Amino acid sequence: MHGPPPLPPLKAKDYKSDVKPIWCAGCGHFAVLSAITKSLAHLALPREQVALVSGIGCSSRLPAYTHVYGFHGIHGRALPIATGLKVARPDLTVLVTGGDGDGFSIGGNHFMHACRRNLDLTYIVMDNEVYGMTKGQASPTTPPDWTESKLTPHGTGLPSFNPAAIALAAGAGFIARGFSGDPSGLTDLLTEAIQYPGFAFIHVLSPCVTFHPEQKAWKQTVHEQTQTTTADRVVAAQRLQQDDRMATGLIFRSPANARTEHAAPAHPATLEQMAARFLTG
Amino acid sequence: MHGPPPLPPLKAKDYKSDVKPIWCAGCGHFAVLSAITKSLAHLALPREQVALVSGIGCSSRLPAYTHVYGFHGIHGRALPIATGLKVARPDLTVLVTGGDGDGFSIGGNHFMHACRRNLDLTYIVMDNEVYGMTKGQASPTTPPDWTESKLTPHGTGLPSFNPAAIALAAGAGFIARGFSGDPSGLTDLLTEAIQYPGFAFIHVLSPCVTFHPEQKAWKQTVHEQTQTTTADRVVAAQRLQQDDRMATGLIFRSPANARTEHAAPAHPATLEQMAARFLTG
Amino acid sequence: MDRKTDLSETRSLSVAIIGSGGSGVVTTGKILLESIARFGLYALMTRSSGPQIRGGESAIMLRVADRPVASLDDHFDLLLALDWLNVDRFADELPISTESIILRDSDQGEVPPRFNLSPEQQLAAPLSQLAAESENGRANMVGLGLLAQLMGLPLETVKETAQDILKRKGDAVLASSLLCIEQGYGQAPEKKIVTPLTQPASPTTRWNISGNEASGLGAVQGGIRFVAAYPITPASELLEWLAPNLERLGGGLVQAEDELASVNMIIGASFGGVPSLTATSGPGLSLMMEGLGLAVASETPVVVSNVMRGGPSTGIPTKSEQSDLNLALYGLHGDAPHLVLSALSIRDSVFTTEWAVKLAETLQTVAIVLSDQSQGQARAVIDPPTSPMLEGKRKLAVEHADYRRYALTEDAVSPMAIPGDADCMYTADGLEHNQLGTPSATATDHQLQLDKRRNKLSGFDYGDDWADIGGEGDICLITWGSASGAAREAAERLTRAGYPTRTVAVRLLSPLPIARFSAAIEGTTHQLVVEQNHGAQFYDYLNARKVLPPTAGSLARPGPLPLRPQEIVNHIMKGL
Amino acid sequence: MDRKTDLSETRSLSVAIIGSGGSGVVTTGKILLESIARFGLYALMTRSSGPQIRGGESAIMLRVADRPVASLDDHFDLLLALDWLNVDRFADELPISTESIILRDSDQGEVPPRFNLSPEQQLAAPLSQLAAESENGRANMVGLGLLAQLMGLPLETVKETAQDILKRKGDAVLASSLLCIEQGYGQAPEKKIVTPLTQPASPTTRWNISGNEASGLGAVQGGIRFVAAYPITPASELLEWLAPNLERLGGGLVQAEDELASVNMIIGASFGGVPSLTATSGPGLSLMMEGLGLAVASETPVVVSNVMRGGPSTGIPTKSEQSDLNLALYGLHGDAPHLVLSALSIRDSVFTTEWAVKLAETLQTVAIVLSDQSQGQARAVIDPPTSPMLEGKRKLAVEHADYRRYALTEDAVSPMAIPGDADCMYTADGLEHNQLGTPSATATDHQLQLDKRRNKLSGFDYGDDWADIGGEGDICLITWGSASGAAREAAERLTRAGYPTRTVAVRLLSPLPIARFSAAIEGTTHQLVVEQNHGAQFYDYLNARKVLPPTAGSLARPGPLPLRPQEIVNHIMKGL
Ligand SMILES: Cc1ncc(C[n+]2csc(CCOP(=O)(O)OP(=O)(O)O)c2C)c(N)n1
Ligand SMILES: Cc1ncc(C[n+]2csc(CCOP(=O)(O)OP(=O)(O)O)c2C)c(N)n1
Ligand code: SF4
Ligand code: SF4
Ligand SMILES: [Mg+2]
Ligand SMILES: [Mg+2]
Repeated sequence: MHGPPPLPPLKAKDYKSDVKPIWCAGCGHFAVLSAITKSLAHLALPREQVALVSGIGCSSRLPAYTHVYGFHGIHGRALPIATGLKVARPDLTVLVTGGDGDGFSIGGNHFMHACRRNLDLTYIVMDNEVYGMTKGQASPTTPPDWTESKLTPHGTGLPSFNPAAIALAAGAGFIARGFSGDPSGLTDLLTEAIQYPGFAFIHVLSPCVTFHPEQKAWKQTVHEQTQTTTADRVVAAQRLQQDDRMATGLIFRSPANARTEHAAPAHPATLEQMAARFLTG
Repeated sequence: MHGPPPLPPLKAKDYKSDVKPIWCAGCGHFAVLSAITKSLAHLALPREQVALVSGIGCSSRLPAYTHVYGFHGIHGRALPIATGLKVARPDLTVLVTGGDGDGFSIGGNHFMHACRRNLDLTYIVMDNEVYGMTKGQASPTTPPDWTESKLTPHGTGLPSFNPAAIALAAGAGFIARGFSGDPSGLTDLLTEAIQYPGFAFIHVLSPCVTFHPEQKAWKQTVHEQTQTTTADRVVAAQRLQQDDRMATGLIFRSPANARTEHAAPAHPATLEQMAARFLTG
Repeated sequence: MDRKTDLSETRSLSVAIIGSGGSGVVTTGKILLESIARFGLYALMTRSSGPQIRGGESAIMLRVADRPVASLDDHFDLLLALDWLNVDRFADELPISTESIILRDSDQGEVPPRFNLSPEQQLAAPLSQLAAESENGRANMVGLGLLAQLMGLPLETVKETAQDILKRKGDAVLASSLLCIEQGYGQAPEKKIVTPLTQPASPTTRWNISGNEASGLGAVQGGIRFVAAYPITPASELLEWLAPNLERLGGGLVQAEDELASVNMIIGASFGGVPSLTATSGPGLSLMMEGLGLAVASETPVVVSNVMRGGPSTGIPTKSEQSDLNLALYGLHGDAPHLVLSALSIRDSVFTTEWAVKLAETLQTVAIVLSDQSQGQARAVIDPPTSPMLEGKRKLAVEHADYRRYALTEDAVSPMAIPGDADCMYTADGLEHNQLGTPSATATDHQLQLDKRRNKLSGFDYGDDWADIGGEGDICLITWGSASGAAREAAERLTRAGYPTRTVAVRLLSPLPIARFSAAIEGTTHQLVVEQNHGAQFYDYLNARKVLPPTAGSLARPGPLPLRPQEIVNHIMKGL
Repeated sequence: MDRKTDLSETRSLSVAIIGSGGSGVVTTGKILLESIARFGLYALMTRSSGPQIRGGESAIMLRVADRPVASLDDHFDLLLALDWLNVDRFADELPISTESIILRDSDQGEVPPRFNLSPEQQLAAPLSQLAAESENGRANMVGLGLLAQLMGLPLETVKETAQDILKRKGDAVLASSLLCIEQGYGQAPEKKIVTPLTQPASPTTRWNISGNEASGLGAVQGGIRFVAAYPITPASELLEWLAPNLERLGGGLVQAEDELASVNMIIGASFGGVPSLTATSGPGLSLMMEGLGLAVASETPVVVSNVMRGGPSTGIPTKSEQSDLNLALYGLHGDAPHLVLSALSIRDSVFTTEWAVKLAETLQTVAIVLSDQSQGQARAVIDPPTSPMLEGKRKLAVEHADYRRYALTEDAVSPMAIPGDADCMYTADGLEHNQLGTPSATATDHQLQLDKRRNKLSGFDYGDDWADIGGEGDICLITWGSASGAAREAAERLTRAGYPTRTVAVRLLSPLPIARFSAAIEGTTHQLVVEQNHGAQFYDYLNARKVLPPTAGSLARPGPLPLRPQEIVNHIMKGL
């Protein structure tokens, strides 16, 4: 039998849309966009089988710049949207993107519960330690002594939120850290995360050159993690308490499998049978 | 000089109101109410200087049963109410009570951020691993294989939420576990928590005899922790990953001090001075 | 005016049973209701309980008739008190007339003076004593037998029903229960104290269903296969019905961490092509409004079943009120047109919920269905419900070249692509966008998309299902939701008393079909808007829509007590 | 009708400046605005920018007059283009007439054809070339000098202003800026292209303030000492002003994790006795509704300043619209009466916010103040604002025996105890309660407390501040919020054209003082409700309140473009 000739494999650019990003020149989010499209191309995922869900923020604009299905939702609710989508459509590869404000401040509860729910989602947070979109306020990951925002003129005075430690405590099975300044490392992490059969969290250091110009120095300070990936929650918990939050790599990977929200029904019924149960007598 | 004769010291019952609890006979929350009033009496706190804030749930009904200031708020928002109150009125002793649903499900984000914000609050969660008030649905702490709720007829299938581990990862400085079946131990923990100058989280195992009658057996399974309190986050993180969630005692206590939201202004100004800044020229 | 003389409508019998927690009030009611159904009559049964979670007192109120019952009556004919614990809490809900009879257990003390009954209205029976005669015997079963006898239900029917309902309790319990029923049945007083029920000549098929179950059935019949929700009174039973039934249909329910999550989960699932719903009550609906705005703006169909309770804030969670109307109509920021429907009865909860799902899918928008505690948690014996004619499927993307998700079309509904379709990738967005879905802040795109989102709803032909209209006359009762039952009965009473009255019970609240509404009230000279809330929310809404004559009146009364027909009749008569 | 002939009102001059990111548009505008203020005139300056966070293009629009300016004009007289990057994005916002003049940098290409200008309307000046002559010289400063010259502003005033504003940039930058200004100033074209501004005889005290700053000042003047909030465009500057200023007053601001937290934090602080406020925009307000219901039910005073943007959903965050009115009025579940106010101008933001705080405190309820992007993020040179007369303090508990937090009193406001008061311990509750605050589900308590919460608002005498009413005539423009400026100007034009027109700009939207409203529109024969949204939300609301004659018309137009006076004039003229 002769079918149509096989299509040429998709390249990374085939996963990009022609919408021009609103991002500032030099923004870390550009490299994350590239890494995502590279990873999708590498995995040769059919574009129509991929969905990218996001919240609101500079980082959350990402879906519109891709050529897969996308949902640019509301601030902080990307994970619930993705959860509903994945439960309803387990056949899709669902990626979730957003920022540190979106994911750890307003969206913090969903972050914890998504880790716990362990659906097969890949959650990519572009952490720039600031609310970029709203012009530079402190986020949960902002260092305590950052005084550039008029809302917190003396700094927040609060220890930075530790996303990886929270993810672990909440039960995530795949926890990694990437850096937009290392796009090929990030692409590899993403590829592994997408393949991981469960909730995969990737904390991506992605500088905001506009409100945190000093983050350009991350090029120097970010480094690969010295320890190898652990599968032991106790070890991971201990390490994450000592973590400098600048070490990239796959921190924790549990062999646990993803939960499937609903399998084939054990007791299928038709609508008529359902209605008949209300008959009297 | 002769003042009025000193008032007799307040007893625990003086901190109780005469509103009759709606709780089921045998509910664990009764003992928590007693422990709180005992602890307040022990600390001889003036009643009018104490405020008890709660959300919604059986456990959250507690404030009305006390004779201090109280705020029975809305589901999941006790901590924000308490946060506003404490920042505005640092002179008050502010206690927050609620359930596992209120605190870890709908209120989970505030829980994390309150731990991080480290105001001088005492947060008492009465964990019965169920939504009592709404007649028995699974909460985040419900065991994965509990099939009594029609909403999750096969059990949630999810690992139980580990509140103490989350509190630690989120930055809490005081983490303890109490048991309503051990009211005197609980009273001691509460007393120490109230005195702790920062955010103190007490996870109280408090059986729901109606929807979890098997929790009556906690009398047998709950035990004192075998290790002594640690002040080391790394040690605590490790222990909490191995924790059986039945061990009572003060798990972690950091020497860190509470944050004061705002001290005396460095540059005081009057309203007139403020207005004058808008003058042109 | 006394209805018994002027408006007599005596073909119904109202019975209440009260008792403390554990006295078995609810089981008794359940058996009684099903017995009545098997006997061939219709009935409505509501339930009330105290603030305790368990072990508190409770009451059931039941009204039987030879035609569908949509509202409680003004008074009880018969009240069975298993005991008097905290009866004060219920007294308001148990209106007693000079013809009411109270039956009490002789071991449980006198009828409290607050009922103010004449001696002839009081009857004592040795319920506990008789129960004690059989092992495991229970006074409620003796009471059930006695009630059944008084009401004229055949002993066999009650026993068979009890057998079916109690069989899972084991043989011993069952046997002693049947014995107790028999004993109670034998306790008939000398003279008939109420007119016994008569069996209809040819009993037809009946359903025994609660309003929440009916909403659940309507949802799955409409095509709902995914539900995400967070428990809340009085909507939880709707979810409890849906969870196993969705599973049987190959769908599923996720218990979310909160309502912010649940509403966004259903948006995600619907984006994935699966019709989706959530159920909640006031506090939860408040939390969902931002998400619903996203569904409106991104044109993702979703349905919310909101089972109302007393408000504001936590309010009175276990009691009914129709006070979330404002929120449902207006509670989204920006200009966000969407559908709001109201279920007009327990039976109508099937139809309306099914219709809401189909409309939401057809119009790619949000539909909020308002029900309330008084019908959600009540049960009724009804005729089998009907279904709307609308096919109610989404318009899917078909022409693929140059796919525009938010294309301007004649009916303003744009073909929707579902992930998996290789030619139509797009990004759904809550930012204002152009036809492609790309964010746009231009005045033109904003105006076009605002127009589109409005026009697809306002231009649709909803047909005649927008309201249930009955009766002819000068007087017109305009109502919605659960208030419709009492209004319809009031209209009948008025009509019988020589004041012909029409009822317009509005199912489609928004967008209100203006021309049809005007036609429906045309020719009436006195209009009264009837609703159960404090702020006259529906009345204000109708005025906002400019469909009421300036003389139209408002009868708005908050919960927790149900609206009763005579209250409406009296209000009308006062105004005449 | 051409306003220049029929309705001429030419005492104002409208100037726009556009350019790409980094071209210095905003700084230029800032110096120009303050120069005008020092010259003794009034002005309004709005700002627009593209979707980019930084580096995108931006525009400022400025209108100068010898009396307060509350609205942009219909066209620009003078437009200075530093370059043409993405000018299409702004073109809609830059209406050009046959009399408009465009000034361009000769190095930056021709005026794009879409402006469709005659050659005489175009002027080129060598801005970049002149700038290049001095080290660090910048074209925008040359442009500023040129503009100042054309507008008739004294060089010295502009230079002094520039000095004050640029001094923190260092001496070098400052010196070259001043040089550039001078060079631009010397580039006067042969003939006068606009009528130069004239300096008033005796310039009086003026303020230069943005709407968001004005709201902040009003808040602290009203007594606000605690704020919790979550950043959101276009409300963030309000918070940024409040944070340091609250601190100076001994209060504080907490940046919350989300809006659910922020609204509940202010409830807690207010319960503690400290007047509290949050600020947000549509999406945030949606999330706050459940918390606001708690404040209503527990009678805890709080204020929300909602700075509206384009909706629905995320909508158009950087552009203005008046479309959150429905949500503000109706967005709470249950019957939850509360206050809704609108700030009628930048200047009025001080008064209205202060009044809102005082009313919320006096009435122990929620006050939502609606402002919007067009006034929040705009700046104006204004007369010093005024303050409401109301003292605006909470009624505190004084008689201590048998304290009842929710006591029924004559004015329905109950004395509130503040923690620390040893005789008045109580528990605030969002559950329905009796006078003591103990949860109660009885019909009586519910009715009494619902009545109380309504009556305390409806029975209060709000005095004459409920609206700004101006003019006499047959025609009446009824409006609210930022639309008031354009409406007032339209009324003046109509009046001058021989169609005397009144304006009623409503400050207190809810509860609407019905009798006063009726008196305000009495005697007018044509009413038009003017607002900037798609759904005619205010018009519907007034109809719901039954205060409009059936013939009243609606002019409702969504954002993002500002309402302009002539649009309103034309609408009226068409209908006459
Ligand atoms: C409910 C709601 N609150 C606030 C906002 C305003 N807002 C938009 S994006 C954002 C923060 C974005 O920060 P982050 O998620 O870190 O993304 P970044 O821009 O830094 O990439 C905020 C607060 C909003 N859109 N919705
Ligand atoms: C916004 C909102 N959603 C849901 C509810 C319903 N509700 C009331 S209490 C409760 C759970 C209570 O569980 P928990 O906090 O564990 O307290 P418990 O009753 O077990 O002591 C829920 C879901 C509500 N009141 N408000
Ligand atoms: S503001 Fe920061 S995060 Fe946003 S686009 Fe610019 S550099 Fe990136
Ligand atoms: S339902 Fe459970 S938690 Fe609630 S009062 Fe009863 S025993 Fe306690
Ligand atoms: Mg960020
Ligand atoms: Mg619980």
